[in-house]
Amino acid sequence: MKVSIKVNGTLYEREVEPRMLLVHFLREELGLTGTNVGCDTSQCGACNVHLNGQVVKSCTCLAVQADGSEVTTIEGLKTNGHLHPMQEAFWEKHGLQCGFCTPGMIMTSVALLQSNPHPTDAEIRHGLEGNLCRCTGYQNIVAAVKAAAEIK
Amino acid sequence: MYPSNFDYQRAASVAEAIQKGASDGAKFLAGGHSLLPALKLRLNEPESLVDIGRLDALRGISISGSSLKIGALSTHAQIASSADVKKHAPALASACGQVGDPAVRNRGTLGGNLAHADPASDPPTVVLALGGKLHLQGSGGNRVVAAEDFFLDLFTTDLHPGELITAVEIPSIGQAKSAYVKMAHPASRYAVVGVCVVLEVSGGKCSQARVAVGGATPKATLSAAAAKALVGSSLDDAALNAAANALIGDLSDVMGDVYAPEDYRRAMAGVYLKRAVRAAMG
Amino acid sequence: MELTGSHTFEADQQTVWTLLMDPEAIAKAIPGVKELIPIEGEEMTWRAAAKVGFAALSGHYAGIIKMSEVEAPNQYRLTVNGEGQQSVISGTALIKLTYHPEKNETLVSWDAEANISGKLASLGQRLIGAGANVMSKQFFHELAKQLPTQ
Amino acid sequence: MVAAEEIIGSRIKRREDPRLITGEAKYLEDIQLPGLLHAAILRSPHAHAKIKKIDISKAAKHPGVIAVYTGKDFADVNPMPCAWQAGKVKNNVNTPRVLEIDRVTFTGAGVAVVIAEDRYTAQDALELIHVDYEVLPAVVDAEKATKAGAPQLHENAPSNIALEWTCGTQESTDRALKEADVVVKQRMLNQRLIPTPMETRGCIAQYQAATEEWTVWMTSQAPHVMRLLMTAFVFGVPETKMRVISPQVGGGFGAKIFLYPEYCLMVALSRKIGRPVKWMETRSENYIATTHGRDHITEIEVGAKKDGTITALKVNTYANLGGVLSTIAPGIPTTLYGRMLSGTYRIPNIFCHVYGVYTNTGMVDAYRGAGRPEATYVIERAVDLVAHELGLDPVAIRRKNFIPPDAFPYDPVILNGLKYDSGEYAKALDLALKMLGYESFRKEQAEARKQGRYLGVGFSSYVEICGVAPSAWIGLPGEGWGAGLWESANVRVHLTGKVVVTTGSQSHGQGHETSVAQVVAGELGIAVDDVIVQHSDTLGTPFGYGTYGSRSTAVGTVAVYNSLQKIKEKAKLLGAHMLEAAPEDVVFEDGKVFVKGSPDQSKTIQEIAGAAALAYSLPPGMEPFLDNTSYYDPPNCTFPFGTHICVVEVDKESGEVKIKRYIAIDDVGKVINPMIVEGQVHGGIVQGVAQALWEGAVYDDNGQLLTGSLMDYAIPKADFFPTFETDRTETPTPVNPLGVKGAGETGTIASTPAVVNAIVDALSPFGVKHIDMPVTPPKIWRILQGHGG
Repeated sequence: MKVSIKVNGTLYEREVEPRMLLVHFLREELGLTGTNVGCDTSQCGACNVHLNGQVVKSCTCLAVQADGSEVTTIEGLKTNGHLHPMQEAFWEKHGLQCGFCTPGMIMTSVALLQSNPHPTDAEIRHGLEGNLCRCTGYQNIVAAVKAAAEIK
Repeated sequence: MYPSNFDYQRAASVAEAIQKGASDGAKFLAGGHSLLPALKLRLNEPESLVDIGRLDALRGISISGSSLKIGALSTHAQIASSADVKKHAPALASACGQVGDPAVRNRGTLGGNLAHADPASDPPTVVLALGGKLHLQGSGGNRVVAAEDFFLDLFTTDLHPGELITAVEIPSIGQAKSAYVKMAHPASRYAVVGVCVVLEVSGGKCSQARVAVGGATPKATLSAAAAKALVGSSLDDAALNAAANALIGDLSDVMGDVYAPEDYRRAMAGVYLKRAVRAAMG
Repeated sequence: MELTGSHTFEADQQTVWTLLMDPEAIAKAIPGVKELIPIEGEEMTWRAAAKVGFAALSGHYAGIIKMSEVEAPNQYRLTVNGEGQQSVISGTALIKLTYHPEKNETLVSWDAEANISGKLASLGQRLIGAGANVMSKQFFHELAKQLPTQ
Repeated sequence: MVAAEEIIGSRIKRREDPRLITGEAKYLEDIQLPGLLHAAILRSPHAHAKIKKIDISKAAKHPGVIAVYTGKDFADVNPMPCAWQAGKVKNNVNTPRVLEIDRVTFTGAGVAVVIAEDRYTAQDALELIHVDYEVLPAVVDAEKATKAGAPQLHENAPSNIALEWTCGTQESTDRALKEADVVVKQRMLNQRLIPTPMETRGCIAQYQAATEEWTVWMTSQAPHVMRLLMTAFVFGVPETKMRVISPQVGGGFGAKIFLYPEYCLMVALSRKIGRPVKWMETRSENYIATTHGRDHITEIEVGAKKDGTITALKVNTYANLGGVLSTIAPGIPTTLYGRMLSGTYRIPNIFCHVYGVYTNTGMVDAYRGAGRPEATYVIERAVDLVAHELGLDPVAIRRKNFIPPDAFPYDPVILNGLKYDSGEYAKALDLALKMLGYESFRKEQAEARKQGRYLGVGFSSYVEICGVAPSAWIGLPGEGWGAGLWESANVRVHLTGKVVVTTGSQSHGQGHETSVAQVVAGELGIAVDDVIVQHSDTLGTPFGYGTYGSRSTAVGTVAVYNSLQKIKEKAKLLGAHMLEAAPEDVVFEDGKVFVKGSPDQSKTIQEIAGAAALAYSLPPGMEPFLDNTSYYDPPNCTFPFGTHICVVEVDKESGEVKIKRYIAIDDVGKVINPMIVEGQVHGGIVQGVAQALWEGAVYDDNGQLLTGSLMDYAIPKADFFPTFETDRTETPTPVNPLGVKGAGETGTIASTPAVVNAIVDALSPFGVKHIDMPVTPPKIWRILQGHGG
């Protein structure tokens, strides 16, 4: 089936099997490998991207469902070559170690601040309930989201 | 992580969806947050999927008379943040805000959730407690089914093959108090036990009550006995304990699993009933 | 996993017994099974292929159904072994009939031991117990629908 | 810019982060090669079975399928090696094959493989393979497996015992127990955990027929060791025929140390098919086929005097090792567990007896902490049990038994000759108590109890062993390790003054590219940005044993440091030559060589590097270039320590536990980058607390893993925790010149008993003395039902 999906501002048209997951479309059809897959039960959030401005699990959406939509991945977060404030904050606050959960974590965090620009620690922790990190113990991720909120 | 092959059809109208959905081996696809996880694990291998995700007729949250009408494709996030839902069915807004996680709530739909009838999911319990009605449309026409008649058993509903939920009608709670509280499983966040209460209080006494429990039993269940124990009381500790005991006695077929055995779930239904009443009364 | 339950059939014991021993009726009562094909050289043993659909789960299973320990018209053992979706489902149930003449009802009770292995076991833990109970109830419910109309 | 002398010890932002926060990093899954094929592995649904027949005919004919193989096709490939066996005792070794041939001993063992043009197709074909099994009875409990009548897994392991090992002295311990004023006995379980790095495992193998050489990309914590094991032990080819690359690795926690059958399968397939083949594990595969950790059943007896002095500890442990042995499985419950049972205490008599047992479960091997968390749990629970028995305060009993600072180096005897390097245990405890406000907490606790609220505090004063070495200890006197344990580094200062470091250790989240660069920059007096740290590729890095056991800083970075000293020496010689001064008159400071007292006339390291590279004028006999390779084999291990305190509130009605405060004081010796150390501590705490409260692999009696996904296995989420309160004491180790001890596992080792001790403290009014982990609400609820709760 033919789909056309705008990813990070560029419109892509591809012929795909209906069963292809959006995350495989991004990774394998478009070579955008920043979005990672960490589980197969839709729990870990490593694959989170923005679909029409909302954070979604790209492993729990078929590419054909996203036909005609706009997707932003971690690769599309920079503007004019500058890191997004959330990327800066994760770097500054040591909000990552192995980095595997980080793209999904950052995409969720960006969406979190869009709906709640000045969250408390508890709101940040709650807002990240769908993103698993096995390295950081979350503390520096919370600090990073808080720092990004202050930059904005 | 790699679903098996299926035919995919995108329905352009409700009528087309119903016609395509009636074929053998077809499944409806709305937000996909109940279906796709099973598809990825190849624990579900449907022959065809009928995508109803673009049917605008199934969207929107509106008020007609003293009822809310929530289009089946409304996402959990839309319901959780809707001012109308927060006003007329705050427990539903709260429950939808507790489904899965933010990304799940952005895609998962109320209609899909209710059709799936997972006993541990949050919305069925609340829709049941609020006296919701499901608007269904199928090849045999339209019908309206009360939530208490809709959920038949574990993952089993009154939906006929090819029949769709088009909307969910929820009577406004008006001046009544309500709350939904749950004990979330630490891994899945599904309800180990979830309790919703709707209470009418006048002159310091509870005049009417509805109590529904999810998570503990194969389907979300109303407890008349627990409600009866609350009615007429001033919702003091003694009344709450009586209601908790009534609820515990009222539950049959309580489920157990590796995490929470049957007797624990049963006891927690009582504990969470008390918490729900206290939360409702603020 | 232990499964016990019972179902009341509104019929006399012989009628229910005949039904319970009828492979065609059993095939119809298992969702997705079209027919049971006897296995040559083995007594009361059938091969079945099913498209099983339950809740969010559905898939193709192939299996063998066997009856043994037959004590007509009071009890027999039903053994099922099925595999599909990188999973194996095996179970054995002792099925007993008790007639209640005052109501002309026959109580069929089962005491089963079921094992589920592979993908279903490791991914479906939360629902296996409850699901198996519901499916066994549904089986007898479907079977009861096939009682000759009185 | 941070001044040179301050670089070591500074919070420098990680240099690996830009590629990670932008999605540009290349993990294994991201690597594409021309002609790449995809493999999917069929795994046994049975825990114990004979393979009678495998029918691959339908799968082989499926469109898009290149080939289908079973174990018989690889009968000539050796089984995986077991590289660390229990010392001085007989090990009844059984290890996995690339695909099992006639028998499986755990659910998830590989029995067939499909190779296809894409992964969807490979999965399609997997469902078309039919395996005829004869199912055998299974056993999953390590203690039951050793009893008469249990199903037998392997012919060479009677009673399913892989090894029986002891340390300490039985006779003196029994005598001391007999003479003790009190003896407390307790059975305790250290449940099985699933490591769950966020990236699962994977491998790509490419074979070049013309040269008979492989390039293998794999998610490994130890690429050099993988190459050695695969070539020399599994395939019997020269080590030089293989290059192993660990690309960006998404966490390991031990589970990515080992040589797994799937990796060797890809190596074999790439040769058979002549095209590169990739296998990437799904999460559900990861849960059944990647190693698990812990899984001990332990009985302890601890003896003490009335004043709380502990006189004896006797430990009997059944360690579940799974259906077959993973690479270093026997070493974990022996050397790394039994030998650490003295904890931070002077215990004159210790005896530990370990059975390593085969059961029909997944393989068990090192998981973050590896043996030390189990030992720390035993001793820290034991101390609390004695305190409870004698009515003593848990803090007082710890103080009473601590090894005092003047006793170091301290020989706990059971360490087989090694000594604890340095420690100030009371200092860490005092700092933690001050942060807690112990006295006011006890008042608050008493007040709360009157209102029916149950608060509890738990302590854990731990010591662990890091930088496992020296080779002469681990190798010769019978610790059973089949290799040395030194590390290596090469430092090259290029003509432009930029420095390239290559190291045999491997980073998968620990930030070596930053911390190692800090050491280089600090020592050479150059900018951190002028240093590049390369690792994880056997081509171009010197041999190393890999990254685990918190050894990369304590061993690997010391090798870098040693190379830097040699480079500085050479720079001084050349600098003196350039300054026309006598070598003994010059010094190297802040990146410059100058005559003592005349810093104005100097040669910078960059100038000297340039001169060394150009070699126009070198002192007689000097080779060109500033380049040095060092191999560092430490004289001893290092022993980080500290005190963790957890405060909980337990809901009496539901058994729910809320962590109210978590305080961690760690002493990891000198710190190179505090930010990185804090990150390691946070992450470690979360994994340890998770064991105490949520995580646990559960098998049913038939050997089916019931917690086979993130739906059932509870990896903690951000909102499970409060903000941790952390601080450090700093007691440098005399073992290495950097004074560093290691920080990767302290949090995990310390935290588990702190949480359980806190819950037991909260429930002490109900007479509760012990609860097994994970302490879930249903478990507490059930205990309270029986205790008048």
